[in-house]
Order: sequence, then C-alpha cells, then structure tokens
Amino acid sequence: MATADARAPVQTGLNDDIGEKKRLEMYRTQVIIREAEQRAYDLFLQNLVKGTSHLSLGQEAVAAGFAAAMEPGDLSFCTYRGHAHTLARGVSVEKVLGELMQRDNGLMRGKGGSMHLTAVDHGVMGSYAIIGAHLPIACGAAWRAQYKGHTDVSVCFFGDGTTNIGAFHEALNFASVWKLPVVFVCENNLYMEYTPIADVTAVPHPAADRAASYGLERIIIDGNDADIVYRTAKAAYAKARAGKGPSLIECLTYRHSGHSRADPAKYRPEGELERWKLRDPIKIYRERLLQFGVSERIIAEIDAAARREVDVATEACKAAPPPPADILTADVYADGGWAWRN
Amino acid sequence: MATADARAPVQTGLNDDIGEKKRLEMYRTQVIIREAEQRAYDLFLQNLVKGTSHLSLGQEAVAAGFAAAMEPGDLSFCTYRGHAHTLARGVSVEKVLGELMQRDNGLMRGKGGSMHLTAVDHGVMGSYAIIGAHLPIACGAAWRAQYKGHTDVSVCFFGDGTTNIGAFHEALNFASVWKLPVVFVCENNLYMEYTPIADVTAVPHPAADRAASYGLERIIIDGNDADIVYRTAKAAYAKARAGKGPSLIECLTYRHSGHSRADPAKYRPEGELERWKLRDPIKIYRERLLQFGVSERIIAEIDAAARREVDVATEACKAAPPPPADILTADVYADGGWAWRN
Amino acid sequence: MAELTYRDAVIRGIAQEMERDPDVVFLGEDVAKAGGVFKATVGLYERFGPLRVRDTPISEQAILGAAMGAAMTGLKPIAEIMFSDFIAVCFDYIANEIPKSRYMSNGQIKCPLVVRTGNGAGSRFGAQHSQSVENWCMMIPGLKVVAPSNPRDVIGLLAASVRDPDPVIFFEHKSLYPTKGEVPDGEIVDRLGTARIVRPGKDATILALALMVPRALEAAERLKSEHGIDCEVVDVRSLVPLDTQTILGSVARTHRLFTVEENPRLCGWGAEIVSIVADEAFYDLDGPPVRITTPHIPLPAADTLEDIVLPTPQRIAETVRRALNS
Amino acid sequence: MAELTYRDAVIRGIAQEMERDPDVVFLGEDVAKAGGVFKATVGLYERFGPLRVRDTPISEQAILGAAMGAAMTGLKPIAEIMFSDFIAVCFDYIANEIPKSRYMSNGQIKCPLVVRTGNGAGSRFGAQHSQSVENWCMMIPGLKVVAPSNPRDVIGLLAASVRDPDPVIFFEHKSLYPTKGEVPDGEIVDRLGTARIVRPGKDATILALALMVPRALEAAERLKSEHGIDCEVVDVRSLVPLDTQTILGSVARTHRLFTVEENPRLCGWGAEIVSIVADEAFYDLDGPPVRITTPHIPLPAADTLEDIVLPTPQRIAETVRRALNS
Ligand SMILES: Cc1ncc(C[n+]2csc(CCOP(=O)(O)OP(=O)(O)O)c2C)c(N)n1
Ligand SMILES: Cc1ncc(C[n+]2csc(CCOP(=O)(O)OP(=O)(O)O)c2C)c(N)n1
Ligand SMILES: [Mg+2]
Ligand SMILES: [Mg+2]
Repeated sequence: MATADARAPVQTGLNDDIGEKKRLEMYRTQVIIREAEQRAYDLFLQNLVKGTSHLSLGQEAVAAGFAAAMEPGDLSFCTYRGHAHTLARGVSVEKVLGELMQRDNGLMRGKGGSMHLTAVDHGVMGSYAIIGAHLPIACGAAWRAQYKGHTDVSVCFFGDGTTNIGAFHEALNFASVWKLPVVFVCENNLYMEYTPIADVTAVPHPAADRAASYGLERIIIDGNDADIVYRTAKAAYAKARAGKGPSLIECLTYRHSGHSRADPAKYRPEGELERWKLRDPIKIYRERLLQFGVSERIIAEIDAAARREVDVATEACKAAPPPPADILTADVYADGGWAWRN
Repeated sequence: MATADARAPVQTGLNDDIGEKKRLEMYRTQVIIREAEQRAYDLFLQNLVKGTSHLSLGQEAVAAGFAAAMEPGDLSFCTYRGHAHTLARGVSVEKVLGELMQRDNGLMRGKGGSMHLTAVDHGVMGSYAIIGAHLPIACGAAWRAQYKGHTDVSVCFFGDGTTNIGAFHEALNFASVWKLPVVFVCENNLYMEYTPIADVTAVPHPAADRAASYGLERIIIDGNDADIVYRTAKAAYAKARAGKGPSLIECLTYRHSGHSRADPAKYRPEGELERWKLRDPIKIYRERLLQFGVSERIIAEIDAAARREVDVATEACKAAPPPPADILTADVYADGGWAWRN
Repeated sequence: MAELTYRDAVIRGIAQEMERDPDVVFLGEDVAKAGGVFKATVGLYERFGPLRVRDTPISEQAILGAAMGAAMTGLKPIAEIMFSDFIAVCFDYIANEIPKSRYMSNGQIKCPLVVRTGNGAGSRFGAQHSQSVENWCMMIPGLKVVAPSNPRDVIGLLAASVRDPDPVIFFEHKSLYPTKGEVPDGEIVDRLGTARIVRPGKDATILALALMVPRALEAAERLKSEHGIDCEVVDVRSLVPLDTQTILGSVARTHRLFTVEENPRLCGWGAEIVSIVADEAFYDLDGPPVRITTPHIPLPAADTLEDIVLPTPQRIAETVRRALNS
Repeated sequence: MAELTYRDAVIRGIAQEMERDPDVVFLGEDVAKAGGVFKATVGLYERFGPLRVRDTPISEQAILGAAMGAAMTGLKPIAEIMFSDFIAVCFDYIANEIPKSRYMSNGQIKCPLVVRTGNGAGSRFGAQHSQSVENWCMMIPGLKVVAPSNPRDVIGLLAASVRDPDPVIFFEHKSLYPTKGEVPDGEIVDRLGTARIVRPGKDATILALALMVPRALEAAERLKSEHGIDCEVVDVRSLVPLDTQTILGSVARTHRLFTVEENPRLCGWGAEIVSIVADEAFYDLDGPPVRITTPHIPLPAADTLEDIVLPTPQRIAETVRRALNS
C-alpha cells in the first residue's frame, strides 16, 4: 500500500504534535462509530432500522482524523455513507440511530432517513445520496467563506466510485480556479457498490491520479491510521485557511461490511477482508495508544463508555414514537409549509 | 507555442509519407471551408443567414487534417462549430449554406439549423449544441465498432471550454476503460464564448494536461499546420483500429472571427489576432505547397474552383424555397410522424 | 404458464430479446457481474458474456451517451439507470439529445434504445431514491414512456420496447419487484400504446399506472362491496404513446374520471389526461375529473410518513366515493 | 418613469439587489467581463467588482452546486444558466438537491438563491437553444418558478425572487430582451404568487406567460374588434406560487378557460391549471377548457417553421372564436 511517508509521525509519543488529548479523542470517536454502526446492523436484523443504511465499519479512522483536525465552524459534507462523519462531529448516537430507525427523536425526525444525515449546528451540512452532487455544493460553502473573509474550511467526503462522475470533475476544476478553502477527501475502499473500482477506472488511484488535472498535489495516505489522517487533514486545512486553495486527498481504506444493509459482499476475493481486518483502524490505534503509554484501563473505560452511550441511545430510540403526521407537509418552503398556491 | 516535434515531418517534400495528392486535397478542403464560411458571414450581413452561426475561420487545418486522414466509414461528431468538419467530409457547400439560410435545400431542410449539421451518408453523425454531450455519444459509436468487429474510428471534435464540463470527464474515462476506438480532438482556440480559457481552467493545457487522468498520452500539436494534424490523426486512428484505445489530442489554434455571428470579439488583447493571422493555416499551407514545388497555377486553380463552388452554391441557396410546412411534424418518431397518442 | 416475480420477469424479458437479436447489448452500474442492485439482471452476464452485458463506471452521462451512440450506429442497447431519480444527472440525454436527434437531423439519426430504471416509492429510501419521475420523460417530445404493473407486462412491454425503433424509457417499479404473477410460456411480445381495462365498471373510470394499478383495483373492490359503486380500472401501461381511445371510450361510458398517480401533483400525467378529457370529452363528464396524487412535497423517508403520502386503496376509494356522492 | 428594455431591466434588477444587500453575489458563464451573451448583465462587473460578479468555467453543475452551497451558508447567490435548455445538464441540482434539502433536513438547510435563465423561442436557434422549460421546474416540489413578461415585472419579480427565502427559478424570455416598457423610478419590489389581469373581459379567460402575454393581448384585441368577443387576459407571472384565486376568480366570471403555452404540449403548466379548474370550478365552466400550445415536437430552426409552431395571436384568436361559437 502506498503511504505518504512524509506525513508519518516525526516525533512519536504522547507529547508529539498530536498529543494525548487528541489521541484519546480520536480513539473515542472511532470506538463510538464502530459501536453505533454495529448496533445499527443489529437493529436492522431486528427490523428496527428501516430503509437502507451504509456502514463505515473499517473506515472509522478517516472520519475520526478529519473531524479531529477541524475547528468549530468547519463544515462537513457527507454521502449516504455519512453516519461516521456525523458522529465524528459530535452528533449524539441517539439522534443518528433515531433517524436510522425513523423515529421522532431522529436527527431530521425521520424525514431525511439514513442517507441524508444533517446537523447544521454541528457543522454537518448534509449527507447527499446522488453520487458527486455535494462536491460542487461544498465549493459553494467554501466560496462563501472566501467572500466573507471567514476562516472555516469545507470538507467533502466521498468514495472512489465518485471520481468517475461529471460533478467530481467540475467541482475540482472550479475549486482550484477559484482557490477555494475546500478539502476533498476520497475514501478509496476499493469498491463502488459491488464493482471493484479498478474495473471501471482508467488510473490506479481514482482520486490522486487525477489531482494533476486540477493543478493539485498527488496525495495518497493510509486511511486506516488516524494519526496519519489527522496530520494530513491539518496540513490541508491550514493550506485552505491560508488562501492557498483546495486539496484532494485519497485515503486507502476498506469497508468491513457490505455496501449497504442488503449486500453480503460475495464479490470480494477470498482473504481480502481478512487481510484488511489485520489493519483494522481501531486495532491499530489501540496498539498505538498502548505503545505510547496509555493504560489498558483508560482504553477499557473509553470502550465501556461508548458501549454505554450506544446502549442508552438504543433504548431511547426504541422508546421513541414514530414522527407525527403533521410534520409531513412542513418545511417544504421557508414559511414552514408546502403551499404552492394560494 | 508547444508543438509535438516528434510529429513534425521526417522526410519533407511532395513524395513523403503524405504525398502530393493528399496535400492538394487538404489544401482544397481548407480553401473550401474558408470560402464557404466567409460567404456565410457575408450572407449573415445581408440577413440571409438566420439564427446563429459559429465559424471556424483560422481553424481550417484541424478539420482538413483530421478528415484527410480518415477512411470512408469513419465517423465525425461535431459541435455547433461544425461547418468546417462537415465540409471536410465532402458534404456540399450548397447543403451547408442551405441549412444556414434555412432553406429547403439545406442538409436537414432547415429543421436542424447551423448548430446541428448532420450528414450520415458522409459519416457526419451530427453536430451537438450542448457542450460536451457528444463525447459520450462518440464513445457509443466506437463501442458499436468494437462490438461488431468493425474497423472504423469515431472522431469527436470540441473546444477548450468543453474540457471543464462533466461529460468530458465521464467520456474520457469510459473510453479509456473500455479501450474504445475513439479519438477526442480538442481545438484549443484560447476562448470559450468570450472568456479566455486560462481564466477558468486549473491547468495550462485544458485537454492535454488532463490526459494522464485517463491513462492517456499528453499530446499537444500545432493545429494550424495541416501536415502535423494529418500525421497526428493517422497515428491516433491507427492506434484505435489496432484495438489500443482512445487518444486525446489538443490542437493549438485560433478563431479569426468572433465566437458566433453576434460577437465582435472585443475581449481579445491587442495584437493577438494579428499575431495569429501570421500563422493563418491556409497561408502556411500555401507556402508549404510552393516550397514543395506545387505551381502557383495549380494553387490558383484550386482557389478559383473553390470560389466558384461557393458562388454556385450561394445562388442555388438564394433560389431555394423555404422548407414546406408539412415537414414540421415529420420525423419526430420512426413512423415518420409525431403522434404521441392514438 | 408459470408464476414469476416482476424481478424475474425483467431478467426473462431482457434474456428473451438478447437471445433473439445479437445487436441487443446491455450496460449499467453493477448490472453484470453482480446482477444488479435489485437483482433484476442476475445471470445475464453468465449467459450472454462480458461483451454483451457490461458494468460501467458511475457515469450516467456516459451510460446514456454511449447507448445513444451505439443505437445511432446499429446496436439496440438497453441501458440501466439504477434509480430513476438519477435521470437528473443525465437528463441532457433524456431531454435534449436522444429524443431530438431524429427530428433535428431530418430523419437521418435513429435512436432505438431502451433506458430501464427503478422507479417509485415504498422502500423508505427518502427523497432522492423514491421518486416517480415518469412525467420528467412524458413531457419531452420524441420519447416513448412505458411503466408495467405486472410480470407479464414487464416481459411483453420490454420486448416491444426493445424492438421499437424509437427510444423508450422503461420504468420498473421498485416495490413491484418481489410481486408475483402468472406468465405464459414462450415468447411474449406486447404492443406499446395500449392501455388495458383491468376491471370493467360503469360508474367511474379510474386510471392508474404501475404500483397504483393494484391499489386502484383494491379500491374498486372496496367501492363495489362497501358502497355498490362499480368502477372501471384502466392500467395506462404506456404514457407515450398514450391510448386515448381506450381512456376516452371508458369515460364516455362511465362519465366520471379519476387518475391515480404516484408522482407529485404538479404537471403529472394525470394533469395531461384530465386536460385531454376535459377538452375532448367535456360533455361526457357528469362531474369534475379528479386527480389522486402524492402531495406536492419531497418524499419523506420514515415508513410511517411514506405510507401516508402515496395514494392508498383507502384514499382512492374515499375520494371516489365522496366525489360521486357530492 | 423611464422606458427601458427587458434586457436593461434585468441589469437594473440585479443591480438594485446587489446594491441593497452585500450578500447578493452573481456567477455564470461569460456574465462578468463580457456582460453576458444576451448583454443582460453588462456593467455589473465594473460596478460591483470581481468578487461579486464572477465568470465561471463551462460547468453548469458547479455553478448551481456552488450557488446552493453558498446559499446554505449565508449568501444570496444569483446564478445564470445561459440558455434554459442547459438546465438539463445540471438538472440534479434543480430536481434533487436545491428543492429537497430543506425538507430532508427537517428545516435545517435553507437555499435562498435565484437561477436566472434565458428561456423560449423566436431566435431560430433550433431544438437545443429555444425551449420553454418552465414546466421542468414547476413539476418539482420545493422550487418557486417565475417568468416575467415585461420590463417592470422583470425588476419587481427579480427583487422579490432575490429576497425570497426559497430557491426561485427565474425565466427570462430571450425574445423579450429587446422589447421596451415603462418602468417607474426608484426601487421596485413585487410579490411572487400574484397573477395580473392585464385586460379585463367577460366572455373568456385567457391565461398566458412571458412572450405569450403580448400575443394573448393582441388576440384579445382582434377578438374584440373583429368578433365582439371580450376576453380577459391574465398574465400568470409566477407558476409557483400559483395565484389560483385570481385564475379561479376570472373563470367564475367568464365561464371559459384558454391557456396559451409556449412549451410543448404534454404535462405543461396549462395541463396543471386546466386540471385545477376542471376539478375545482367544473360547474363554472360553460364549455371545455382549451390549451393552446406549441405542438409536442422538438423546435425546428428555420424561421418559417419556427413561426408556425409557436402560438400566434391569430391562432389564439381563431381557437377562442371557434370554441366559443361551437
Ligand atoms: C448518480 C448516482 N449514480 C448511482 C448511484 C448508486 N450508488 C450509490 S452508492 C454507489 C457506489 C458509490 O461508490 P463510492 O463512491 O466508491 O462510495 P462507497 O459507497 O464505496 O463509499 C452507487 C453506484 C447514486 N447514488 N447516484
Ligand atoms: C452545457 C452548455 N453550456 C453552455 C453553452 C453555451 N456555449 C456555447 S459555445 C460555448 C463556448 C464553448 O467553448 P469551447 O469549448 O472552447 O468551443 P469553441 O466555441 O471555442 O469552439 C458556450 C459556453 C452550451 N452550448 N452548452
Ligand atoms: Mg467505494
Ligand atoms: Mg474555444
């Protein structure tokens, strides 16, 4: 696997550039995502999660690293595979699971569903389910920052398969020409829905091998190591805030589950999943913490707290009512209603 | 100007790889295009050309070179700026001018107009007026050739500005992955409608600097020298026919007139047009012929014949009636009519 | 005769046409090796091979553009757009290129192709994966627009679409994929532009399409048994060509018109048909023609909410009953 | 009062709003330095500078996506899509993103933006540059849709659109750009969702939009002078919100309805309004409601042909006369 070695830790240890507090935060985020998504899967098996859902099991380090490097006010733009990024910005497990369970306590009270998680108060500016659509939208948010002299960064997450759709191309060129403070993060998990990205892409690295087309640096990193992700994010955000324009970062990672709840992922070559599980981001990070001197006890406490949070959230969601019918026609227009006539 | 020197003539002289016959053909094609388009402009000033029209004055070498290298059965896909490419495939001046004048003798009897010139019997598979739309369409024609084991090549012409739209990206990746026998020709004339391409593009060479994104070779040529164009085309077609996939060729050129009939082109920097006129493709080619020993008389005869053809065509078009009303509802559907109901 | 699911009917329909005509080719995202995200193309790759059944990148414009270019030059492509909502990312081909090329070229260019797509709600997928967008296509001159309601029609209308010399947009209803129906053995070929009276009746005409057909039928049964109201239910089957003869004929007998649409209210096919009937059969009508539609809102994801917005047998029956009583 | 062209009214309308609100920004292809291909944005770049008036690449998806992202986060962008036909290449933003985000997010996301676009025929540009596509937008829940017929309305409705908290698609008619009208001095702000009775009458209601308004008026004058038929002409002005009160009120007085549409026939706004009237004012109608439209065909380029297909004053008058006499 290609890794951007320049981005590997210079000093290593708890008191390096990342530091203990950030590291514990990133560990906690990864564990919360893992626990919440595994729970979502269990709830789906119990027919309590409705519709579809797209898990990021195995990709937690990307979400944790990019979120941990953000400042409050920075904006996230996600896909249908957006639970992880939403949780990473601090949105409660209850609100996320509530939306997946299509309950009234959900993030959008069940109106959006699992593919459209949105939490504006946490900087999660929406999850978009049409491939590629949010890349230009993130450009627009970044344009606003540039125009208003704000210093926030817009961060846009998407998959490898997304690099072949037109909107990708338009957004990248646009962002580069306008030097917008936007960071494009491609989570290369090797697959579209069921088709290997290599089968349908003209270059080996679907994002990074296109960076030069937009005058951008070719960046490929190990997406399963939160430290590497964090440092890369930091650098890209700093560049954006300095008015030096966008970055395109390809994170190599892998999803442990199928594409969506309906997918048993039979298309994987034998042993592939097992090989990637050896590089499970949470396993890697737990080892890192131990190596840097964090005690087993602290780690176990974080694990337990995460599980508790997910348990409590699950119970709250099970107890929550379905959304009331009167929200059905609310918020089509800004007046709160749906009237298209007088 | 960057030129692909590898493609410059190896032997020079009338009996080189191009030869006298081809050269006279390319000269004739360029002159016909020039005469016909200048006439179109005059007719517009007389209010006899209706609607819009987009001239290729100054870009004739691209059309002549790519067409001259084609075999019968090869297919051209053009834009609204497609008169030159249509004429270069041997479509009569009368039919082209007739369409611009929206007469019954026009190529599509006035139903399509100047932006949609189509002559399937000459391999001109349409001119498309939505930027980028025809790149995927050319892929489809090439796919048919590949599937059926035909040896024809699909050649798709478009401008520099077209490289920033989504369909460009989708088509290039698609063609490359499927190894389709399609040749993408970007005529970089430095401008979109009125905006310099450099103002809105992340890389200096809008097509060539993107080639690597699709696993393709970076090719930039002098688009004002028909010999260079011809040799480049030959090589790309041979590659396509050999099953080695698509090419993307950026031709550096310049339009002498405005974007469309309505445009006085005031946005040009002073002296730019004059500098390019020094490199007028027809001037270059006339000098080349003389240098290679073609007599002034032969050249003058070609010039005169072209003017005659355009004169005769003009008169025929002036005399032609407008299209009859009964074609209005014809050919919406394959049954020849427009019935959407019984 | 065999019982078949709507999903398996899609497979059989495509296979029937690929078997018959080597120029029929099939492309789309995840359609080949994986058999499609709705499993409606399983086995085709194995049966017809990698040259005829092809996986594409996520590039809907390239998919439809390539289908068009292939159709123009001699193939008969079937292209899948996974969810019909995604027609929005390749709408230029649907609105400007495929339907207009024949006309603009004065008949030189032909586009015999089929775009298959998963349409409609009921899966709790939310606003961007649940829409009924057949009116996005009906409004474009030059297209044909088909939407089968049962497995037999899937095969017959798909065959008719593939053999049709014009471009056809073929809407498969996602919620119908698991439903079953009797299908005759052997080749099935239907005719476009023919509506079907699926339940004769004399008191009112109810027009429906796709998933709304079984719902309209259920409503009609209720109206009959609970209120003695005898409704004629017409499965419109193809919006273009539109079988106005059958529709106007039915209204001439029943004197009342109801349309049942899954698409949002404004400018739907119901409005078109109501307008045709109001213009051409005004004096046949004994009362106002009524459209029953999904309200003009984006679709909510939650099951409880989604179930309220789509026309239900109960809402259909109630609307008809109230209109006939007033 | 000053006489102004429709084109100059666009410039004045945009300038009025940019002057007033620094959050109003404007982007599009060739709109800044060159002043727009229709010269409808000349001088804005010079006046408001390169940060507020921006040329873009040929990337319609990026244009609308960027407008949406900017609107979501506090700006009030005006985006130009040069020809309305090009909405097809960025239709995902029109159909799936901009109109649905508020709803899907349960009110968290707001999209106050305006998409201005050159609509309609008359320039002999052929099938891909002449369409009237307001129904492509009317059919999408969550959008507002406006189409002014005169310079004063251009300014007033544009101001209302820019100040509106919802996304508005603003259709400027290309053939109206050179037309002139009286415009008051000072700020002009109109109200969306208000139709205007531009000619009162008692015998029939004619609804029209944009370029069809002057044509309907001319038809009404002819009908009056030549046949003594007194038509009420209503400029619909905004399709969403739709002023059904004014429309139903007019039909209640005249008892006959005619719609004059430039868009092709199927599923147009005429069908919608006819369906509303047929349902809600059935007993007000003394005869069939009639739609006068462009036939359901792609638009031909040739002047002689294009002139035949768009509704003309003569065709409108003839249709009304025949309908009232029958
Ligand atoms: C325009 C569009 N085309 C197709 C789809 C269906 N679809 C949903 S997810 C997906 C695969 C996306 O792959 P990738 O970008 O690699 O993201 P991942 O799911 O692997 O995170 C596809 C094809 C879609 N949602 N939108
Ligand atoms: C999708 C789309 N956007 C915008 C236009 C309007 N338009 C027509 S030509 C043109 C400029 C094209 O520039 P380029 O590709 O360089 O070709 P050139 O005209 O220079 O030959 C534009 C923007 C269009 N026709 N289609
Ligand atoms: Mg992926
Ligand atoms: Mg150009």
